[in-house]
Amino acid sequence: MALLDIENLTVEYPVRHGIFTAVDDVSLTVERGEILGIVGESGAGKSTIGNAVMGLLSSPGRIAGGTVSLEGDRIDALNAAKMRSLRGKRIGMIFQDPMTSLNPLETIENQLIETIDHHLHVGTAEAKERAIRLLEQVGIADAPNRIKQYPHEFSGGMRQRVVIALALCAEPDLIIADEPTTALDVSIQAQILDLIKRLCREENVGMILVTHDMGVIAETADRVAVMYRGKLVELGDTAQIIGQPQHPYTKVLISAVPPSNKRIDRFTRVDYAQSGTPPKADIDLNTHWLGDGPARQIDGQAMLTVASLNKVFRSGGGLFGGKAQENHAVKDVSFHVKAGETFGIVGESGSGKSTIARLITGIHKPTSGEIHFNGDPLHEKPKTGEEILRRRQVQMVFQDPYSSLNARMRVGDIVAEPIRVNGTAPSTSAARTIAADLLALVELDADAALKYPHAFSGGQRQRISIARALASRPRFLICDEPTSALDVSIQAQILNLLKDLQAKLDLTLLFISHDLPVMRQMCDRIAVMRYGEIVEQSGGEAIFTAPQHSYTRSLIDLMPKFEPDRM
Amino acid sequence: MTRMHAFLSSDFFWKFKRSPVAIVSFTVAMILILSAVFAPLIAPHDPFNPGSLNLMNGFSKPMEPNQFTGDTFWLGTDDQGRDVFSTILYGMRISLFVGVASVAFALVLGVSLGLLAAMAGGRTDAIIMRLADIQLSFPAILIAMLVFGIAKGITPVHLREEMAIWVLIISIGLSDWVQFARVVRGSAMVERQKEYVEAAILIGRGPIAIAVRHILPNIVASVLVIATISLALAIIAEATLSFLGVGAPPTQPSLGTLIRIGQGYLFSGEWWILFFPAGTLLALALSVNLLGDWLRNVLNPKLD
Amino acid sequence: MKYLLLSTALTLGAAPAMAETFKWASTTDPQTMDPHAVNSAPVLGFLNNVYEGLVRRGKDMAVEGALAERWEPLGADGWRFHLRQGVTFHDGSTFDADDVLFSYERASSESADTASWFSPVSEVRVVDDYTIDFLTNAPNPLFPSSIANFMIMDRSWAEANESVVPAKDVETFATRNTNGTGAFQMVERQPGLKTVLEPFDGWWGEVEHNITRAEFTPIQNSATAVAALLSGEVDLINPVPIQDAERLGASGAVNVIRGIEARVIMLGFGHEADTLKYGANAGDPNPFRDARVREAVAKAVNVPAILQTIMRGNAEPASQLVSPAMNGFSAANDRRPAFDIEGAKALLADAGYADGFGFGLKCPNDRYLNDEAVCQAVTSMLAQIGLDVELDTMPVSNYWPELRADNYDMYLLGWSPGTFDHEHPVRFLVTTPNAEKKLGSWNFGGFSNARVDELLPMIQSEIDPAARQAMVDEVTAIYQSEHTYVPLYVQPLVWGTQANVSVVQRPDNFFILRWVTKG
Amino acid sequence: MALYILRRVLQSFFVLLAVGLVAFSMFRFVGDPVDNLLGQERTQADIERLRDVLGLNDPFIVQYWNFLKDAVQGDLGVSFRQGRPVMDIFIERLPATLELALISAIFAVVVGVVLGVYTALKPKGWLTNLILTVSLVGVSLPTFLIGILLIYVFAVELGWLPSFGRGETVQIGWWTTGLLTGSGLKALILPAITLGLYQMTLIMRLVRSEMTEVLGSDYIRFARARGLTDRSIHFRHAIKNTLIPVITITGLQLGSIIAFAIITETVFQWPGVGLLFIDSVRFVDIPVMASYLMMISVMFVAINLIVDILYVIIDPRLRAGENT
Repeated sequence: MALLDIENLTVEYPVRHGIFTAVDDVSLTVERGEILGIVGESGAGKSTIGNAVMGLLSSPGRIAGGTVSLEGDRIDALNAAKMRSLRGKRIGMIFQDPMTSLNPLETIENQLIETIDHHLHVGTAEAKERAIRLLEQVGIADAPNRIKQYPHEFSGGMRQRVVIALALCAEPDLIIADEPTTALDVSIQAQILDLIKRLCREENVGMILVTHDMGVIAETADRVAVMYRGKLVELGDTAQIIGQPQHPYTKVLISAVPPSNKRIDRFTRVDYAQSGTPPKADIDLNTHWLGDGPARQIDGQAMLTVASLNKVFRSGGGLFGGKAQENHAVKDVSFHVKAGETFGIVGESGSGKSTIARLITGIHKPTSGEIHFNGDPLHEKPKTGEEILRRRQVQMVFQDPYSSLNARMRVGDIVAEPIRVNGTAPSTSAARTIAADLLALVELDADAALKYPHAFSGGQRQRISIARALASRPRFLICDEPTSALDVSIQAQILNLLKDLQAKLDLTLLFISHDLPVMRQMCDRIAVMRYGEIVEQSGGEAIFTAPQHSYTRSLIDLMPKFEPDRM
Repeated sequence: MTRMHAFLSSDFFWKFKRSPVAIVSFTVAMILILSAVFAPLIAPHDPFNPGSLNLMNGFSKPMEPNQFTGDTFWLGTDDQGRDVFSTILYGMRISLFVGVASVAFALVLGVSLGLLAAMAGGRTDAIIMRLADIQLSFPAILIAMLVFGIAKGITPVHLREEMAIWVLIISIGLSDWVQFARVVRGSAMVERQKEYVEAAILIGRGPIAIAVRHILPNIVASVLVIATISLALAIIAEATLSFLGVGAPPTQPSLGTLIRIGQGYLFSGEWWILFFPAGTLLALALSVNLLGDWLRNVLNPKLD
Repeated sequence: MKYLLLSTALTLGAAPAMAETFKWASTTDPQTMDPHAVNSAPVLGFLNNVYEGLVRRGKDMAVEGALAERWEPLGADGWRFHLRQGVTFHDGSTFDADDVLFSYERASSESADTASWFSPVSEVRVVDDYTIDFLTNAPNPLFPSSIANFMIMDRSWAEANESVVPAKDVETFATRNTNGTGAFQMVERQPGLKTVLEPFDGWWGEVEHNITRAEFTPIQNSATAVAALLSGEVDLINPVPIQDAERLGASGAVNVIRGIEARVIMLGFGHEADTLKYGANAGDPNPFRDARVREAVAKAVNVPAILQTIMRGNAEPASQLVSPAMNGFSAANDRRPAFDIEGAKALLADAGYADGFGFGLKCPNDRYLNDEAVCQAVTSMLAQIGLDVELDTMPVSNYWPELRADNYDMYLLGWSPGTFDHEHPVRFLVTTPNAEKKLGSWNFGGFSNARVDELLPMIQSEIDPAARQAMVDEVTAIYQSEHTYVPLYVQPLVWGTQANVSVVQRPDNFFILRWVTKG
Repeated sequence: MALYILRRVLQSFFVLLAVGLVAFSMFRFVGDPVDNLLGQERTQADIERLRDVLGLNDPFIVQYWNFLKDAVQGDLGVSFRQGRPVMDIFIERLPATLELALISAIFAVVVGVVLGVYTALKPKGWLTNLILTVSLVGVSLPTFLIGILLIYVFAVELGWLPSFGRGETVQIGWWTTGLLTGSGLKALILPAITLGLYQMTLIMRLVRSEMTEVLGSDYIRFARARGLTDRSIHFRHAIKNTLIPVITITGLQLGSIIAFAIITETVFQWPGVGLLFIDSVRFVDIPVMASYLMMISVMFVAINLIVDILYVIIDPRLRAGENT
């Protein structure tokens, strides 16, 4: 008999226009000591399954059909009290974001002891013993002292360990981990995944690992359930799913994941999600508006040069002074980008890679150092009108497709704004037609121009964002984590689009990301950053094949391996 | 599709249709506001025209003929023989005008200062916020009284009658701009960090254009909610000031002045002189408050 | 500022006043206990129970002996007072002529508010311990009655407590402590909250009251006072808001005592002003210089209507600047212009204002009973004859400065003669303003009539009542025909008491404890 | 921390100066005190002399300066009206106001928090909607009107409670309290409610929105996922996190309670400093007005400061913040 047995589970959310079926007739089982990965893109309903099992469906969601059984006993219809006695005691849960999962006002000790004592009734003293042991178990050094601390005194990774400890408090039989590592850096992610795996084996508990990250699945799960729009499209062993996917969606999914072990020039068959064929716009640069403007550069020449760049942020201080804190975000960074190439900057959060982008675009002013773009000193104030216009050739595609578009402007206006502001089009109507062309160029329907951003998905928004960048007729395009907020299939489309545009428009790209496999697919040359410094830079493949710096090496080792051809 | 159609199919309108509270309070507010605006057409008498008053009509009971003149008034008359119903309509006009104008004043002042603080930052920000502190370290009602005192003092003697209302507006507005400034500053700070602002900078938008064209539209929800709630507050503040004797002149009474006059007769049997204006004030403020409350829930902006 | 203080009502759960304790409430707290520091009705009225003068006013306002048993004129030179013997102050020290001399010095000192009472006095001479002479510059028949509120203080006590001179800018011992010869002595004083009096056993007079303890509480808000009265928390309130008087009287639980106050409410004009200052015609020549216009105003104001509604029939119309209860009331001129719109319009037409004109009326809103309402009523009544009035009402503390600065075209004024004699308003309101002679100091409009100026000194020094009255009648006739002021009505006096309380109400609105009986 | 407090005090000092300046520049327009001090037989000469004595002929800057000079020595001057040191008068009147403010603050906080928590925990219940709607009535009427109506109902119609005053008070040193006598307590009820109602509503709504937000937070969901009881989740984890932001607003509200006491005290004839202030405005008693305004802003500033400090003490994150 399976530890967890889900049969024909259907979860529904009544919404304004009828009923939304989040989970549609899903059946699956979890055995003790087994890790079942549930993978899928946003809106696939993977998290909903976990919440349904826990009885924590956010209102107005409800289980509309099917059964959930824990070791044979049905738990989908239990009353609140019974369900509560189950939570934590028999089913533990791990949330995505460790920063917000802990009560900031209670010490770790209190939160652990409360949970332990609540379930095991062992008394405070005993509970504290166990608490400390748990912390040690999840790999927190100096547990007896650290237990007295508050959550904010722990780093993200450490917090996630505490969260796991809390989930394990009452020695549950089943653990549901909902994107447990998504909020963490690669290096931490690896450690947490190892921890989860180990605990699973040692304690012989069953686990549902919900994630969108195929790499994580490949590394951790025994079996994989692939979800698409609430339906379970394929269920099988990890090797099989990744090696020989059967369902077309799975195939698309797999093919969309950037392989960590080799470079492919293009992602194939990423159109499962799309309905119909997008408008293919071919623009003749010799005749089109997009074509004119300042003359192009000969490829291979250095287009952007950054010399011993420094940036120090000061925070605090006010009208009456007060102590200001300093943060040296960028330390003595130098590199150059050749015309026509794609230069990558990779690094973990807080490594300063995004700051560099904002220094180049002039959103931040450098503390010291020089930035030259086609000879213009970007670190100084522009002197002439032409120089200002030349600087517009540096444009940017942002990370968050939701905050990077002004929600109160129509898409058409968003794209046309640069044209109007810079007066590069003869008339407003002309600007509007150009905007339409650009939208078509990024494969959006013609009526998109009239809609507001909220009408679009993340991927489409990213396309709009690109179109807006193009509206300034850029030569140099900075892509700051352009796909980290997107699902893999969408990511593949965007990456393809970028490659196409680069070829078509002869763009030079500065590609910033934390995602090594993606970097491998995109970049000709890569710089690795840590704590604001560039530790290593060399040809794209070289970084992966022959990493020089120890930090680079550890990154390469720790990144989740996703190698379909090896399976 | 037309804007109207867009609005009718919007979630906003959908939620509105499903909220009896919203519908009722909106209707009540509208009826009151319209009847105030069109008071001259609706009101049977013109209480602001002294010539039309007959003192002997004073203290007529509602719906009963006056013992001397035999005239009958729906809601009775006050001590001056003014038809209470008409006076309420005209009074509500003044209350609303004062309320709306002072909120508008506070809004313009607060929003611009708030935006300025958020965009400029540094010393400018610090100074503006200190200013707000000073303002806050002093109860609104006292501020209003102070300003009223000063303004009444510095306005040329022969202009006072006309000035009274404007002085009222400014004094209420001045005591109210801070919360606009604070909220706008707060939200603007948040918006300013968003990437669409960086994009705007990148394409060469100046700070003012960014503040007005990009940030402002995105924080309009908070402003709207505060404005609604402040409207109710302003109307009440006007009443309180009138009660303290620094409100609208008795010859052109606002609801507040009417209540102030009426409360003198609460125990002498002429209850209607107090209760009808008070009821109107309650209906007005309450419906506006309920609307604001509903807006807050629907638009759910982050008010500090 | 009546409306500053809010109407409230009947309160229960408060312990009913004990039989022998008498509690009363009035709107204003006497701002000081010093009988010479402030010359205001609340202070003098209250202190009349604690301090005594040489003379005092009886239930009928007639002047009678107090600390002086009798007095006679020293020909034309002044007055001699024979003091009562065996009188002691509350602290036990005995009263004699020296105390009177001291009190005179104190009350006429520069920092004393009562100095003006003694402007006619040239010298005060102590004859013996119980005889004292007040010498006057000119014959002064009214002198004794004019010092009815001149209260005698003990020299030794004042000197011992460094209160030799009254003061406003600092607190002296006498500001919060008393030592009089009156029927009651002060045992507790919480300024603004509570003042407690107890009968003075050593009092020389005959005790008519049956009170063992009296508590005074200021309740600014008269309607709150009504509540307190109804709930039995207090035995007497002054005033009862006139709009509440009717119901109170009807309730039966309490008595409403109505009377006529000495105060006459009137409209005043800018007689000297060349131009109007307010309203539609600001800057145009001042029509009120024309007596016909002033008369038109007099005819256009429907006084009976005001008394009927705003005053609820509690007040009497006034024909002149004093009420009939006052000495020197001119019965010969007891006629006021009848309400006559057409007549008023005709007068305006004569004066060349057939289409009326616009001007400004200044009015206090916390000084007289329903003053603001009255002004509004006047505004609408004048509108009937085409006068477009711009009414500006304000607290009295803004009002007097405005009047002194001549910021008005027309204004409302109430006058209560301190001496209860017709001469008083004539001196202050009608004679040509003259600073050093201290004449016409409230004649804001600057009305000037040679004959009146001529008559005033004669009136002041005329001994023969008939001759004097004749002159007063003449003055009255003059200011009536000139319509110097438009007298409207005599302000009513409305007190409320518990049914079992009997009190005496005098037109000066003083509340005299020693006439109170309870139960 | 010390530096922070120092900075705040410095700022507060400027606030005070500003307030005082505004106040004094305004007094000229309130009216002329001398007419209230002199009887009707006063002459122009008397008026001038008194104006001199009271220093009213000096430019307001000078008056302000003199006031400050004495104020720093603890001398607030002598009331024009009562001819007594303002300090003494305040000491007599302050207890009444502070007791009233305290009681209504307690009322506002206790009821506000309780209702706020309830409405947050039962967002759908009919009682919640009732509470929310009715509470709006409290902020839709001017305080003075609420006062009148309460008096009308509970004092006039029902006759349960006194309509004005403090009832019997007991003297404890210089402090007079109404808290120790039956009539004193009864007399407190209506004014306290009138004064506290507005703040109560604000606090309630604030608590509600904060609590709702907290209840939606991850750590509450995680607490549920750990199977903790609702009681522990609501009253141990949620409330604490809710109250932190509430403290700031509440603190400021306490300040405005004392300020708004002006109106309530006027309505209920409550013998506190608020009533004193209104009287002083009426009689243009400049020393009293100035001192009152100063006192009010000192209180505000002090409360703000205390609140900020409290804030740091309660929230471990901030505590850490100022250590590092």
